[in-house]
Amino acid sequence: MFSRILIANRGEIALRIVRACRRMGITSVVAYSEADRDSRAVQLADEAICVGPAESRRSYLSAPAILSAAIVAGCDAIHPGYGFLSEDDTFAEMTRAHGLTFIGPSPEVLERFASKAGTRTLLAKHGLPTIPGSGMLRDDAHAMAEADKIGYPALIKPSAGGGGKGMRMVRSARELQQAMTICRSEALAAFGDDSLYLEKWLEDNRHVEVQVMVDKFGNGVHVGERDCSVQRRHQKIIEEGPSPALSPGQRASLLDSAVAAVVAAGYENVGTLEFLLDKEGNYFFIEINCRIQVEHPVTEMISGLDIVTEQIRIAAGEPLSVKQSDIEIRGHAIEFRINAEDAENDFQPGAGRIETYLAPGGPGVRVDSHMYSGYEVPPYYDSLLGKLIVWGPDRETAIARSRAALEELVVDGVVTNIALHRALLGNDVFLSGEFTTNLLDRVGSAAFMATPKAAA
Amino acid sequence: MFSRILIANRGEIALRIVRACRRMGITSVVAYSEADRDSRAVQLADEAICVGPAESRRSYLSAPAILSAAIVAGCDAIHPGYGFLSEDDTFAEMTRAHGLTFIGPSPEVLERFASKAGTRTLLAKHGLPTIPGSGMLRDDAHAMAEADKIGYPALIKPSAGGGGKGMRMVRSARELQQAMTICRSEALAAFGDDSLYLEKWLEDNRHVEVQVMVDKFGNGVHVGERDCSVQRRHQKIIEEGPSPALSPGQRASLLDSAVAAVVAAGYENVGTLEFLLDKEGNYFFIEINCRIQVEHPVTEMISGLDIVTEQIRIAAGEPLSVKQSDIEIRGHAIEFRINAEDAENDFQPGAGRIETYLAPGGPGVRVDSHMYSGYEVPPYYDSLLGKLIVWGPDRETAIARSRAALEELVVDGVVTNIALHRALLGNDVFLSGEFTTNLLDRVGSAAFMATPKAAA
Amino acid sequence: MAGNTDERATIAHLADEVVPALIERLSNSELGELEVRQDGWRVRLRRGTDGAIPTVQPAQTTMPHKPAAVAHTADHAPRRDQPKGRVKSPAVGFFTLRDGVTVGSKVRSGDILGIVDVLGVRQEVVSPVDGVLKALEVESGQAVEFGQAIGRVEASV
Amino acid sequence: MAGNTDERATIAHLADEVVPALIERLSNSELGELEVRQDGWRVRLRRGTDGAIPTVQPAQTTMPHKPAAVAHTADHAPRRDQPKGRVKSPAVGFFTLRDGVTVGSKVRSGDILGIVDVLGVRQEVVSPVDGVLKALEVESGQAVEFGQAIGRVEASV
Repeated sequence: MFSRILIANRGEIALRIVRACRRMGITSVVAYSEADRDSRAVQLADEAICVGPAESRRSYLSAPAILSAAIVAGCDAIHPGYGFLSEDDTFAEMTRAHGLTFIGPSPEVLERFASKAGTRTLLAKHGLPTIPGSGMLRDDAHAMAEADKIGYPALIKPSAGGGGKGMRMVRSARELQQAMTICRSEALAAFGDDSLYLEKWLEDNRHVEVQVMVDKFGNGVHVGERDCSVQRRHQKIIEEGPSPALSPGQRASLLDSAVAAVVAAGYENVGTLEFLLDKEGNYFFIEINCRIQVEHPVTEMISGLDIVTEQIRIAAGEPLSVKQSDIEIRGHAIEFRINAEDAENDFQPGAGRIETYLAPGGPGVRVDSHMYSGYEVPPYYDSLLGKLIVWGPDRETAIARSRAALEELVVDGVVTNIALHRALLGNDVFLSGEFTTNLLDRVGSAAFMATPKAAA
Repeated sequence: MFSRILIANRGEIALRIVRACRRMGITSVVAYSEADRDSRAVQLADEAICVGPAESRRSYLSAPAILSAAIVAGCDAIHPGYGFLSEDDTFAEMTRAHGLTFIGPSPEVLERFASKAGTRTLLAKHGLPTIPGSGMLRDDAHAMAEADKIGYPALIKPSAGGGGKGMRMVRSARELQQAMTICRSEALAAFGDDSLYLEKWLEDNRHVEVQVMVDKFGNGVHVGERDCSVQRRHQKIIEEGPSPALSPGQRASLLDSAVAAVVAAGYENVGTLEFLLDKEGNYFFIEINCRIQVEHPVTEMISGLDIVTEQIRIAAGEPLSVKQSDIEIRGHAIEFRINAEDAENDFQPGAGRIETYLAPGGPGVRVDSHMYSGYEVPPYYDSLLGKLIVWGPDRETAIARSRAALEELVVDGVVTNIALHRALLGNDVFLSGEFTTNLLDRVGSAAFMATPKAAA
Repeated sequence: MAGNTDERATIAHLADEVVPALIERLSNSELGELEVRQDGWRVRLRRGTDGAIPTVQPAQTTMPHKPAAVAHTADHAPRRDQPKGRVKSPAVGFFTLRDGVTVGSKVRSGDILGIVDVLGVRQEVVSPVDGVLKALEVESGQAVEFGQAIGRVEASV
Repeated sequence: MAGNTDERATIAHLADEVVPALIERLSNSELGELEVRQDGWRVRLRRGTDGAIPTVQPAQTTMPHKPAAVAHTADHAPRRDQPKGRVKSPAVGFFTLRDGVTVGSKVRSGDILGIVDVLGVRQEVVSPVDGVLKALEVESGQAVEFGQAIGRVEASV
């Protein structure tokens, strides 16, 4: 097992990894930018090392700075968290070349799953139904041709990264042409890479994903699925598990085929297979995330597993601590992303000083957040302030508890989307478990916020 | 179901009950003393009503003030929490006489279980092995005679209340005579009642208790046991479940006989049967607590149940939401009582302003606390600031997570016993699961605190 | 540095806004004794008692009330605004004004102005000073909580 | 009220202790812009930039360090103590002093005083002003983090 892990990330996930290290008796060293000096992860870590200025490109996204910090701090492994360098096969390769372990898939595995089109082909070969899509788009003409093959509506997606940036659904060649330019520039700004591809768009689809864990010995398990259909402009807002949209038979088929396919394709690490689900319950593989995800606590709450410690064990070459038959999904969990953004003002991100932060509590309530009263939210990074995760023996109880927890949560001093979450918990479509990924955008967040609060 | 519940308590348990009310859609009205105006429960409750000055006798212990508040606020039920009026059959009777529901056993049931000697006799008749003990002691001569019958060592215990006040273990008639006066005055000060009784003292015993829930239809279940052997002067410091001291066979026998006996004896409400366990694993019933207990979250973490909402349902005349076969104990949970007391200075209670409060988090970590940064801890009440409860798939993992959580917990501004908890987690006897109730007093807290911190 | 004048403005704001708020927080406490600790220093406030019964500060809360979830003390008016002549409820219950007592009545310290009924037991509401009853904030039949302001007596000079 | 003089003492303590602490907290931030909101008011501090590169304030942290778990900012010396002549590390890596440079050396603004090796890439450590190298806080071969103080140049007048 590792003795010192460099945590090359920030915010709530850096804190989450510090906690995992503490529990495993591993020394944690947080690599931070100058803007994150007063962050909770830096305070809590055993050690901390400043790697650059606020600008991500020169700190969290700088492979040489991160690697140099790891070497200088005497670390034997690097945990990249999510985003930033987490799926960068070149960085993983550099890490290995310097004799350190990248806590994630090996460079070869990352490379094998780097191309989204290639991954679809690979996993289709291993039995997964996949969504029709294109390879990397060379230019607009190529995009047009590919879109004609796939058929409209189609979704433009960036090859690098996720989170909704550089993504647009288009219904015609005209819309495609207009959107390509915007998507390229958004993708370039967000990921430093303007490669795009196309995917068939399913109307009224749901987003369901499967959490898998595969060790270096080819042992693979799934840990149930998460439903991430509550989205705004392709950004997940609420995630829950199990999915209310799957029958037991559909669920078993989805989970079993997902884990079988990735094991057969030689995947290794924790990972998430994302699927679109149509109205009939048919599922189509769209992409794989080769890293820990923001919404992993949903799975932790219903399985009792610690996904981050499992990930560290896998990277250290240990076998999985559980077999599929050991894993039992119990109850229902819902995660609410608490973002510093103004839902009433086109979700403009906010920053500033958290005057008062009071976390909710009680049975089944977990909060993963780097906030504290007096914390300055820097304006340079994403707007995620934390995650409220609520478990209940069933979905109805989880919702009742979530409502109570969201009423109790106080974040004062910066604008947040807490009111949107409260509104969503009063929405009949959400309550019925029939949310589709386009609903929030179609109806508009303002309409949701205006809905009178459901009686408790 | 009730529509408005008056919460006649303070601190973390008032907050816990407010949360239960919110989840059930019941309006919560917190009855508070002037010293608790800025408490978290008062802030969070739907409504709050001042019932008297800081002095408990004129506020939380004043049956007329509490009942008048409930009537004035239009409540249909009163939740007494623990301590204060929670096991007062006269108060329960008054509550019923005014047409309100006491959330606890009926006055008849409270009365039936009010005498500890009587309860031992009653439950022995229904099959529980009980500890030899006396009835109420009339005077010193009576005490001597009873002690001779029982045999030394013996434990002097107050008839009213718990928490170690008025309790002394004596090894001879001489010690008994000396201790009686002290115990009487302690009991009088703490509970307004100086009645004492005697119990046989087992050397190196463990304290194990069974959580039961019995509805008004005579349906009874147990929800596993808790081990509360880490005590200081008969006050629980750490509680955990399941008990490391029981074999599966012993456990099944204990749990089944406990719930069978209370159901047969006509108990109703949630409740806890306390047992002493000798070195051979024999168990002896000592007493029953007819209320929610401080350590109920241990049971919630391993069972997934919400004991407080179950208690409210039972009081409202609803049947239990679960059958015995629905209840599955999963993993291991440990609760640490965080007290404002100076472990290095004979556990002198502290008060004052909490300058900084930072709660730990991550998978399996729950904190039930009314603290917040800036909260003034009033000097008038008990020293419980909150409870850290940590769950893991097994005891070892729960301990590793506890160690990380206790390192992360920050309570600044008042003295606390956090250092003692950290020391206990480095203690070999605790780690081996072989703690007995007298160990901490025998070795001395100072010795535990001096122990070098165990390697993480 | 370009920020210097901005920083001075901040200092002024702090002095004008933050410090008074902190002082208000201190003076608002209804405790007989209040201890504040910060880093190495410690301040202890102790209130004087004017007799056998400690002068607990009266509550301002209308009852039942909905406390603001975020503003911990904002829903309580500053205690220092409460004059000596404030008539307070001695208990939680229903208030009845004594026959003949009205705004404008001349009263003496200790005079019974009304009663609070606590489960049938009558608790007396008394005038704290000699003077004239200037205001009544509660009507007969209304519910009151402990310490609630019932009226105000202007002390005669 | 007997507490009045005590309360004045509290006010004095607040003015002497609390306000400076708050100001220090503000001036300690290394952000280019800092916004403080409290209730209704809002203060914005914006630092000036002296060129193309923003003047990021240097880190004071020895590295690797163990931050104090409770004192959020206490382990960082106030930024305002940092003179213009502070020589800062441009990167995280291993430091090497340039041959011939010692305490007492006369240097000019932009002179290379040493390098920080970042995975074999040499990043220059430069003097921020004309003057005399008065102190070196890091030795050759030692690890440095980004922004770490390497030395101090006293500007020539």
